Amino acid sequence: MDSSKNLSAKIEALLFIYGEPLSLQKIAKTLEVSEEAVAEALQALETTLTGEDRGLFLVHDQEKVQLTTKPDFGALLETIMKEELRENLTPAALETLSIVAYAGPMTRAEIDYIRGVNSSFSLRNLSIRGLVERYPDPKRGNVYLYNPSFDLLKFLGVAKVEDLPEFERFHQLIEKLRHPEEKSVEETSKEANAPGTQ
Amino acid sequence: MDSSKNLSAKIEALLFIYGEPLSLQKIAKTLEVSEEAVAEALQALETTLTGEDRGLFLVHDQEKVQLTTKPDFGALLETIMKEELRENLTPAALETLSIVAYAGPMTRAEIDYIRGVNSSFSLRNLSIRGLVERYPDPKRGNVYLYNPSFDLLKFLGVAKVEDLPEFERFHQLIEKLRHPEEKSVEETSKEANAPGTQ
Amino acid sequence: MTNYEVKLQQFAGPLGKLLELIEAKQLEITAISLAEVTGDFLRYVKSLQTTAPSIIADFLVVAAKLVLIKSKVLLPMLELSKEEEEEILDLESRLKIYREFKAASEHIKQLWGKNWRSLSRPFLYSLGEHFFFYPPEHLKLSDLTRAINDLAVTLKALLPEEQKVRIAVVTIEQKMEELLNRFKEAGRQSFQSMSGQKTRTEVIVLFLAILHLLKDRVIQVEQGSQFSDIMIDKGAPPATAISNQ
Repeated sequence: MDSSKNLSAKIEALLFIYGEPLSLQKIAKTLEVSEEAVAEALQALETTLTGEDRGLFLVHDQEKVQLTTKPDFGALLETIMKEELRENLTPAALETLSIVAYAGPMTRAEIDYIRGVNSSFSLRNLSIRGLVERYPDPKRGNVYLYNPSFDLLKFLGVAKVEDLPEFERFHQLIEKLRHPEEKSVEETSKEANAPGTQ
Repeated sequence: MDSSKNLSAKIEALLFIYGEPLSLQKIAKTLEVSEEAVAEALQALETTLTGEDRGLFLVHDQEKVQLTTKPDFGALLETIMKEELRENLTPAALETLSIVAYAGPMTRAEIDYIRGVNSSFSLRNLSIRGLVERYPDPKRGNVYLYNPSFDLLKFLGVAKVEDLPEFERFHQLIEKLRHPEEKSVEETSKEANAPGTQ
Repeated sequence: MTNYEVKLQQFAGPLGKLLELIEAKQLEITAISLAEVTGDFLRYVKSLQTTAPSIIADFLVVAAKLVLIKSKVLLPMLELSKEEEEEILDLESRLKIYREFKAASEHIKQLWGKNWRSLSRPFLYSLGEHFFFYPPEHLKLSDLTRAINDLAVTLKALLPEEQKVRIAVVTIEQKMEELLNRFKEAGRQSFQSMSGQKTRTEVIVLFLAILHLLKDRVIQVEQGSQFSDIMIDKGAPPATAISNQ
């Protein structure tokens, strides 16, 4: 099953997900094949991509390769950006933004918990528009904290978050809901011996 | 040059750039073509992607479509990209998720009826994890409908809910539940012999 | 999700438990087999009472229906209203639907464990982390305040709902307690005479109470032959005790 065709498919999937340029050496190591095999499969992939019905393209220099859109479609990104950015915020994005503004810095998990829905897309959207900023949590690796951006506050005409209308009230409310696990210690201990618990 | 092949190519490029699920309507608007043309080109794209040398895949529901990697490479890419490990599903979550996957869109009351138990915690949990999506029922204010999310389809490695094992059977079961007056002959005769019926 | 809520996720629901009991005895889903597992189900509900009071309400609803079914099987002379007959059938057909979906969840479980997964690119991935400032044209400070206020209203509305469930549970428990106390005072009683004029709910709770007291050996019961009236005594040595099968 590990034919050269299959290797081309694997490389396409890998480049699709990775996004950034990737060295042949690293591809070979990751997929546990020789660099020659990778070079060959890339050649085959490049040929397939020239097909009229394909929208993707391989960009490469001597050692690295990246999957992008065909140069003909370069204007598409701009078109989409303009369309997306012209639109108003969706209710989900606005809700997420208000939580970050009134209670940031906050992790995505905390925002998800308060909203009761997953917020990844909203947060990415708000980040791209420069409305929120994120930085790695110094206490935990791999976790980001979200804050309202300085540009946003300036745009709204407030100097700092504390100047948001009714800041204290809403800030307190969100804070109260923030660390749910600590509140339920007593209840949890009661549950500890529940039957049917696996 | 604006052949249908070229439209497939453009759509592939657009989905590649956008990343998130995109509605057919929005694709049509962005590329300035009819929705029928988009549907046709998507069908062609889906067929091309089944090729052995292709690493990509289309996931879709009734109105949206997303470009992803083929499910075959899941384990491989998960390790490379250091994706969050998938958490196990609790019995309650699995039960709720299955009902939504096979029978969504559904209200919480319908899910509660089948499970015989209040499902709000489970639905909230699944919603936070992004495995189900909720949206207000257009026919009734204040009532939410729950649907399987694109993330769920991707996790399960299926292109669409219809590809779930025995989808037709379970789907019809739900339809029968919603319209009980059209009971099958077999069921009626079975019930006639049930004790306690006079 | 609090740890408490997470724990609750580990419980099978009442229908799941009921199906488990029936399948353990390799029975079909019929009124007779439901009656047969009623005792086991009630024992399970009782064990939940001390450990997970907030989920017991759902179990009690099913328990009440089971007791109704069991009463009918033990006392065929018990007249059931049309509504009650329908309730019995309803439990049977719901259990059948539940069993079907159990099969569906097996499919999902398998796919979930398969490491078979599609991955996608983040929204506008090619932009990387280089963002600009594109505020929505009409965004105002009041939009943010309105959004957080709407959220606050929703969050507050969620709190009383949880409390309501607990109150309902307490009510049912109290009712049982009352009946139990009445039993302790009275001497020999006939189930038929006690249940004669009662509403459906009262009969159910009564039966539930009898089973509980029987199990705790507070009372003894006696039934001459199958389907005849049940006599209840306080504390006497066992004659032909009905086991809550």
